[in-house]
Formats: sequence, C-alpha cells, structure tokens
Amino acid sequence: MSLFTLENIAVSYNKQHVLKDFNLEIEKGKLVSLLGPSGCGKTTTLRLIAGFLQSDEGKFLFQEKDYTKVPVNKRNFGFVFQNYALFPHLTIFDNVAFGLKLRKVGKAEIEKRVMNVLDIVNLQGFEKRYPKELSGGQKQRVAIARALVIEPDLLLFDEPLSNLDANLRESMRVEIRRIQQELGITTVYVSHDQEECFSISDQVAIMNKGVIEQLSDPATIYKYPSTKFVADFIGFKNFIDFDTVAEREGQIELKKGDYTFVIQKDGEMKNISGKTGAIRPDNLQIRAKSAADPLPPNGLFGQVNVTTFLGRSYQYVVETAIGNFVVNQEMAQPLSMGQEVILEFPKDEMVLVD
Amino acid sequence: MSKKYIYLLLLPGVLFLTIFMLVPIFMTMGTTFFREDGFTVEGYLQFFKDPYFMGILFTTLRVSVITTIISIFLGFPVAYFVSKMGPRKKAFLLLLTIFPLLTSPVVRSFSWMIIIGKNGVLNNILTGIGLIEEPLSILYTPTAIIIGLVHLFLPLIIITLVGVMENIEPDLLTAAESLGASKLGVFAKVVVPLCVPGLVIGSILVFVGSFTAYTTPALLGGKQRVISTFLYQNAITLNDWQVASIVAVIMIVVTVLVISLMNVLAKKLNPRG
Amino acid sequence: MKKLLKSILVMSALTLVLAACSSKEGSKEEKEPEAELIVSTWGFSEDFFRENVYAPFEKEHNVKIVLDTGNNADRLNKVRQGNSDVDVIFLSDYYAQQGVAEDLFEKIDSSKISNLDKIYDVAKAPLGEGFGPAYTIAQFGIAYNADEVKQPITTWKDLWNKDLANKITIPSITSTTGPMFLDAASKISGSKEFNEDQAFAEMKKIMPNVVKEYGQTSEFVNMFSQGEIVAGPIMGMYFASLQEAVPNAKFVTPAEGGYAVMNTVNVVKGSDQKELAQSFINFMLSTEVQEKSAKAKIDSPVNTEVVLTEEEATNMTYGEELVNSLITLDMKFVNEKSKTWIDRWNRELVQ
Amino acid sequence: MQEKSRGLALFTFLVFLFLLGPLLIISITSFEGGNILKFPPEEFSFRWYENIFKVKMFFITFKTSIFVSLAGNLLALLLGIPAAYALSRYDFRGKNVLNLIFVSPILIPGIVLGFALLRYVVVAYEFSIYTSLFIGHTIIMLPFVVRVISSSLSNFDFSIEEAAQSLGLSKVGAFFKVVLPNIKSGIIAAVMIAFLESFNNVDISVFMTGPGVSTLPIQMLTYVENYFDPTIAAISVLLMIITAIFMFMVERLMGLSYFTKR
Repeated sequence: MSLFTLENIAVSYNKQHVLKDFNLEIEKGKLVSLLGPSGCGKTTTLRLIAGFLQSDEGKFLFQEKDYTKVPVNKRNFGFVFQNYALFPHLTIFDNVAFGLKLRKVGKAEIEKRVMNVLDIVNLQGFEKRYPKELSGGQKQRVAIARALVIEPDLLLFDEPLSNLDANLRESMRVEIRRIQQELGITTVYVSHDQEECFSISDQVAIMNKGVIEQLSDPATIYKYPSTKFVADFIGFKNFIDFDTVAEREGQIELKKGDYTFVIQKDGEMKNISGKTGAIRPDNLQIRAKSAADPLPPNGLFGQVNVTTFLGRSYQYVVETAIGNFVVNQEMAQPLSMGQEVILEFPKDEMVLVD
Repeated sequence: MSKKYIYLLLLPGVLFLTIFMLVPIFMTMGTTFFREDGFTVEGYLQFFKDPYFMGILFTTLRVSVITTIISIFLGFPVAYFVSKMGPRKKAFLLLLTIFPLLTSPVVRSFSWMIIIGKNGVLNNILTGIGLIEEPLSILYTPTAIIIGLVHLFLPLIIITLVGVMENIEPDLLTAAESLGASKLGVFAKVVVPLCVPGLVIGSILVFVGSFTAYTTPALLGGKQRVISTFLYQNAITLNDWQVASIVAVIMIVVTVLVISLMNVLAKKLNPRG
Repeated sequence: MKKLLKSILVMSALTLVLAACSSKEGSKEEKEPEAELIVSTWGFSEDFFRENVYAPFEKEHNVKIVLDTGNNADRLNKVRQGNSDVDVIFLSDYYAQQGVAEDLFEKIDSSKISNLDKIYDVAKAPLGEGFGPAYTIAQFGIAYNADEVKQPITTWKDLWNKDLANKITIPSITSTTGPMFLDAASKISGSKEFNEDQAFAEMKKIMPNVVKEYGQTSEFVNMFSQGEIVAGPIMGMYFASLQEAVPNAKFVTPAEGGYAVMNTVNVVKGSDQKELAQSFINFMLSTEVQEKSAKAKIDSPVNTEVVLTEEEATNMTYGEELVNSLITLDMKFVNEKSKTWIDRWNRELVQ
Repeated sequence: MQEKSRGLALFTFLVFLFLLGPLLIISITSFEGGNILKFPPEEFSFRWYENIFKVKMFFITFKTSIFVSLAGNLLALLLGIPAAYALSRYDFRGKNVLNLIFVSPILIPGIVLGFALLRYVVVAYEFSIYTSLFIGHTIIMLPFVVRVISSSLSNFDFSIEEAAQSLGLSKVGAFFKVVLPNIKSGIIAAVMIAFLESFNNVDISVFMTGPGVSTLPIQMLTYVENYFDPTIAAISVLLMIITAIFMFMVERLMGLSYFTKR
C-alpha cells in the first residue's frame, strides 16, 4: 500500500520548469532514494514533499489525505539537512527536544525520549554541549536524532553525507540504514552519489531534467537500466544504435549495418522496445588480433586509439567500423597504440535501453 | 508562501521612506522647476550666472578636493602600516581609528577651536618656543575647515583601505618579491593598484562628506560660506526657500555625479577586472 | 500566512501608537502646571531671566514658561512658518518691524498694560500704535581690548585702521545692528544723507579687517574673550560679559554717534494665551524687573521710576538725555531696503 | 629597509596624534577651574561638570536626544528587520531598487534631507517638532539598521530556519525562535551604531528646533557660539565615554570587521 503519492506535479522557477507532470508513489516503510545529477530536480522534489515549496500544479496525497496545501509545520515530517542546520544557540539536548517542546510533550517524557534517541545515534553524554563543539559526523547524528525524536510520519534526507569525509560517509550510511530499518520509518533520501544510494535504498529513482527515468530496486537498475540516460549515469559507457531488433527463440537478434549481434533475453529484462544496446567497459572482451583471425560472433574488429592506465586495469578507446568503444581490461602486457584488436560483446552483458 | 509576503515585509519601511524622504526630496526638486507660469530653469540660470553663488560652490569644491587629497596622503601609509600589524595590534589601532569617527562632530570641531584659535594650544606653543611672534590666524579660515574635515574623514579612508589591504593575498607580495621587485617596488606596483577600488570608495566617502558637511564649516569657517551653511542660511535666516531648494538640488546632483563618476573610474581602474 | 499578517498589523499599529505617543509625550513633559507660555528670546543671560523674571512670573500666574532661543532672524522665521506655537516674542525693532509689516502680531490692549505709563515715550510704541513696547533701549557702539589696541578707539572710522587687519568682527547684515553699521559706513564716507553705494564702498574697505561676521552678539563676546578679535561694534548691554573675560576692555560711544537699539516684546498672532502674554509684557516693564536687570547690567531700563547710582549707570543707556542723543534709523526704510542690502552684502563683501 | 619602516611607524604615530590629540586636549581642558578654556589648565576642578547639570537646556535636550534616538531606533528596527530579512533571504524583482531605497538616507546629504523634511513634513503637515525629529532620525537610522542586520543575516544559514519549521514552528514562529536569537548580536550592534549616528546628528536636527525642543548636539552648537567656557569640553568627555563603551560592545558583538567592510 502506498504511503504517499505525488500526482502530476509541476514546479517552475523563474518561468522555467523544474518539475513537470511529475509522479511518484512511495510505499510505507521503504527507503527510497532520489538520484541524479545536479539540477535534475531531486532536491526540489524533496523540498516539495517537506512543504518548503509549493507546486504550481498537481496534488500531494499523504495517507490518502490532500497535503498539497498543508504548511511545513503541520506535516510532522523529519528533515535532515545537508549542512546539519543545528540551532547554534541551543545545546544538543535542546536541539533535539525542540520539536517535542512544540508538541507540548511533558518534561519527563521529553527527557526520556531525547536520551533514548541520543542513545540510538550513539551520542550519549553530549547533551550539554553546543553544536560548535561537535565534529561533522556528530552534528549529522544530532540532526538525525532531532528529526527522529518527533516520531515523524516520513523522514527526509537532503544529501546528508556530502559534507563528511569518505570514511565517515561509509559508516554513517550504514548507521542511517540501521536506524531506518530498526524504526521502520518511510524515508526519502536525496543524493548524487550512486554508491551511497544503491547501498542503502530499497528503491532508487533515477531523475533527469525533472522526470523520473527509472524507479526500481538497486540490483535491477544496476543490471537493467531502462533508458540511455540511466545506463550512462550508472556506468554503461558504450552504446550502439541498432537498425533492427528482432526476437527469436528466447534470444534477441540485433543488426547494425553489416554486423549482427545476439543477446540473451532472460526473465528480468523487460525492455525490448528500445533499439539501443548498452554495455559497460568492464564487460567488453578485448584481445589482440593476428592476421588470420576470423570475426567471431558478437565481435568487431578495431584499432586501439587511446590507452590510459587506471591502476588495476588499462582503459582503451577502440575505433571500429560502427563507432568508438571504451574497454577496461586487466592485462599483464598492455596493448599498444594502433594495435589491431578484436572486441567481443558477451551475450548476457549487453542490454537494450530506450 | 507566495512572493507577495516578501513585499509585505518590505512595505512598511519602503512606505515610510517614500512618504517622509522620497516625496519631500522630489517635491523640493519639483518646486525649483515649476513656477506659476509652468516649467522653467530660470532659477538655475540665475544661479550659474551669479559669481557670488559660484564662489561658494567653488570654495566648497576646492575645500572638498583638498580634504580628499590630504586624507589620501595621510591615510594610505597609515593604512598600509596598520594592515601589516599582527591581529591584536591591528585591532587596537583600528579601535583608535574608529573612536573619533563615532564621536560627535560638534565635539571634534570644538576641539579644533581650542587648538587653532589665536589663544589656542598651537599658537601658544609656537609663540612659546619663539617660532613666531604674532599668533597665526587659522580659525575662521578655509584652512581651518580643511583641518577639521580631514580630522573628521581621515578615519573613514584609513579603515576602508585597511579593509582592502587585508584582502591582498600575502602570496602575491611574495611572488612580486621573488620576481625581483624591491619593497618599495612591491608597494608601488602591486599594493597601490590593488587598493584602487578601496581608494575610490574612500575618496567618495571623504569627498561627499566634505562637500555636504555642516557642523565643521559652521564652527570653524569664517566669513566665507560653504554650500551647506549657505543652504541653512537661506532656509532659516533669510527664509528664501526657492534659493534653498535650488542649492539642495545642486548638492544632490553633485553628490550623485561624483558617486557615479568615481564608480565608473573604479570599474575602469580595478586591476581584478 | 495569517499569523504573519497579524504580526505585521501589530507591528504597524505599534508604530502608529509610538508616533502618536512621541508627539504627545513631547508636549506632556512640559505640561506640569496647567498653562504654558512659550517665549521666544535670544537666550542671552538666560540664568538671570530664569531666576528674576520667569520664575516669579510662573509662580504668580501658575504657568510654565517654555523658551525658544536663537537669533532674531531664525526665531522670526519660525513664527512666519507658523508651526512654533510661540506666544510672546522678544525681537529687536528691526525684526519686530518686519513682523508688523507681515501681520504676524496681535494688537495690544494698552489698558491691560498699566506699566506703559511709567516708561519713556519713545519706548511706548516704537512700531506704531497697538504694537509691543520696547522694554530696553541699548546703545550700539564700539568695544575694544585696550591691551591689544594701541591707539584708543574713539570713532567709527577707527575701525577701518589697517592695524586692525584680521582683528575685528562686524554684525552680519541680517542682524539688527547690521544696517546701523552700514549707516555708520555711509556717515564716514562723508555723506550727510544715507548713501547706499558709498556705504558699500566703505564696507568693502573694512572687510580685510574682519575675521568673521557675527549673527548673534554672544558670538562677539566669544571671539573677544578668545582673543580672535580685539575690537568691533557691539551693543552696550553685552559689555559686562566682555569685561568679565577681558578686564581692560573699553566701551565707547563713537564721536559720530551711537545708535539706539530698541528691543521689543510682542504677542504672536494666534496665541492662545493672549491675556497671559500681556501680563507678561506688563511684568517686563515693571519697576521691579527693570531695576533688577539694570542693576545686574543686563538691560538698560526704560522705566522712568528706576533710579541708578552713577556706578550702576556706567555702560548703561540710562537717563532721558542719553536716550534722546542716540541715532535712530527709520525702520520702515530699513525694512524696505533690507532685501537689497543683504543681496549686495553677500555679493560684494563676502568673497 | 629598517629606516624606512621606522619612518612609516613615525608617520603613523603622527597621524594618530593628529586624530586623537584634539580629543585628549578637550578632555584635559574640561578640568579647568577658571572661566575660560585654557590648555594646559591653570587649576584643576570639576566645576564645569557640575555646570552641565545647572544649565537646564542641556538636561532637557539630552532627554530629547535620548528619547528621539531610542524611539527612532525602535521604529527603525521594526521597519528595518523585516526589510533586512527579505533583502538577504530572497531574490525577487526590484531587489536592487529596494536596496538602493534603504541605503539612500546615507547618500542624500543630511542638510538637504533636513531642509526637505522641514519644508514638506514640519511646515506642510504641521507635525510637532518632536514627531518630526523622531521621523527624521528614524530615516537616518534605517540604513544602518538594515546594513548591519543584513550583514549579520548573510552569515546566517537559513536551513536552520527550515529545520525549525519542519519540527513544527510556523514561519513567524521560526523567525522569532530561531532566526532572531541567532542574529541577536547583530541587532544589538545595529542598535548601538544607529544610536550613535542619531545621537550625534546635526544636519537634520538643526532644522528641527522649536520652543524648548532641541537635541543635545544642536544645543551644544548654540552654546559653543555663545559661550566659550569649559562646559562643552566637560560634556564632550561624557559623550566620549558613552561612545567608547558602545564601541567596545559593538566590537565584542560583531568584531571590527563591520567597520572595515564598506
């Protein structure tokens, strides 16, 4: 059952649409990430859900009630800001107790709940300090505690880890996921960091130019991106625009000029309407070509154009009759510039996208 | 939350300033152009043909220009010295600079009356050590006005320049030195050009302040009037509001002109582009 | 949004209340006794007047006297602009004449001012029948510092002496005595009748001697005691203050003649305290006040009942004979010409 | 090299002597026992300090000045805080023009503003002198209030305000409970700087004097023209003490950076 729905939302800023005909449904208890490059509308969507801004058109239904015009302070959503947004003039205790005091909770109860939530975020003993005495990670945990303590109907995160260093970011995301699962709070999480989103989310919505390109569980998106944008965004660097696509005997046959490719159609791959093949640089096979080698099935002849050393592997840009391809390959003996090569596209690694 | 409420926040202040400042100012301007028989610039023509008024205008401009130049020459080295100090000494010197700025202009002008009068401190010292026999007549001359105005506005230029000089990256100076510039060369070729924007702002503040100052010329000036005391005399003593309004408009025009000219200059001269 | 609106409403209401309060509180502060009499005066010897004139009058009539001080011109202009609520105004005859010409004063009911009978005839109504009397007649002459001026000054002409370069002050043309000094300049040019062009030519010659013009006589006193000036034309009534600062100061009636300055009291048109204002004028003319101010060497008496010893009379314009010997200017003529004079003065002299 | 910077130090010392010497001299002369200002004083006495309290107009005008500056300050805050908030929080059409309007009282020559107010507010609408002083001083305080508070708001992170809203406060509530406490020092600094600006003002007040109503600086100006005794020196010392206290408080609250930023 869905907890809330955004229906045909439109938001514009300075006469430019940030969101248009935007729809989103989120189920109870799930952690959903909005992922996309900057300017894709993910933060706008989050701020719209929080109530910080209002849509020009469309509806926001929360537990089947119309929330479109409900002001921020009547929504009972917890919001965790990118820069923590702790109240500098209040102690940690008062920061966390802020929402409870507004809800007229009794003093003893406030004490109990604040201590409890500080316990959850591992900040016992910090309640008398002021925000400026805390480290970034600690501040972020206070911010989470402050949002949690009001027992929000919905928890919203706006790039909460982007100001932390890499190590802290990893441990904090585990923490966030643990707390969210323990308490079972529906959460919307915005980030531009793929790894972060994929690792903590039940579902990820990939956004581009104010539209959700794909909303799915992380594994599906990772393996089967549905659009060219999503594929590109998650690392499919090689694309072939095919002339024809035909399904035959559980396989798909694709043609580009004189070349024919075949890919496996398994159950999970839903999209065969697209005509663009996509494949990750890691999944392409490359080997040097000797003069007598025939063209293998799903293969192409090419010539190495650019070589870059990536540390664990080498990256090549290979020029072929149907375009350039990027290939990563671990090899003891690197291929040299101008080397003739054979590229092979494994049957089960290429996907079709729109 | 629509945008309307933003304007609602601004409305009371804007309304207040419009009713009590903009409308009176524009009405004052308007009356200088309109008489019973319609639009006219007669008042201004009379004005600019009148050597008496032009005398006052030029005296005021001269006093303001000299004040500005002296302030720059005194203020620039001091600002450079202050900006080179460590934070504690700098803070202390800045406090000493700002203190006179916040002190009443009446007090400051009066203190100069004690000093430069015929029986004043300066003349007593000079006659005392036998440097001069007759006391100097400084009080009630344009020189007295200039001294008072420099005293009034010098702090402004110092703090403005210190603000600018603080923002010059020390690396820049080191870089210039590493390229072979002498200390003086660094000062002339790097520090001075980078201070131009601050210098311009400071000059605007000093010039406009000197041009429109009332208290100092009223107390230290003699028979020669400046434009602000002339405006006051016409408005209050002679009750000639027509002339007072024309003087007011000329003051506004000169002020606006100087500010915009200096801003253009600042943009042109700004080495940071 | 509603809350916001409400708070803005509250804010603006507060603002209005505050504005209203400020104006009310302003006047309320002064309103301890019932009535309030606003007196516009020079502010010279304020302490003496407060103690010997205002305080007894306040007590007798249960009224509070509020002062507006400043020079003649500024104060008259405030009355012209009509926003000052002044009831009684002290002005020299020159300025009072302007006020009369512009219909700024109430006619006085002379039957209410019983002390009028006791004063010199010339002082009874110098501005014309029904307008305010002069409560003092001052002599406009020359004061100088005998320590600094080698040749004793005896004539107006002496002020033109080159030795006095940058050492004197003269009254501004906008002050009461300005036209008198202009008249003196005309006299020393050799003209019997007042000759404007010659007067200005002479004025031009004296300007190198002038440090600064004075608009109010206390400025003269100030500059004199500070040594900025050593001589200048001044009203005799200020001489006491000069002497206090410079013991060797001298006051002379110039050989060409001193001028009479009559300081008048008038009731301002539209005053809501007309009765009280007339009582105040009557009180100013009373033998009691006149004697006190004469003995304090503040104002020369016009009340003929005041008797002074010779010492008390020094530097005072005392006795009918002296009063009659002083030159008086035709204030109507002065008034008509003043605009031209101010203009020429500014153009030709102040450069 | 050493020579040069020693020369610069000496130059700086002389300039500071020029700036502060007069104020020192005026302070010393205030203790003169005689009737005439002299430096150095011939006898030491506090009598001119006592005289301040004897001259009634000083006390009356001091009260007026305080009242006008405080009341004007309050109104300037009521008008200026919302404006400063809107100007630094949002982008909207006409922002530059509105900004200009709020700083224009600094740009318009005071003497012109005073005259315009006299002609079109005092005389035209017959406002009382008190009200007019109050209006005039509010006008000159507004730009300082708006500027100081804006600079304090520019350091303020507005997501804090949103955080308070998400926790259940209304927009207005969040302003009072979260924004205001965090720009408190900016507001106090604004109050003090505006107060000094208003309290020392001559240009505008000089046009607005009436029976028994004048401000302290105007009364001092008149007094200086008429008397040359050390009373003014004594008042000057008291005013300088007030200034020094205010300045140190502003320094504590905002740091000196406020003064050097233009």
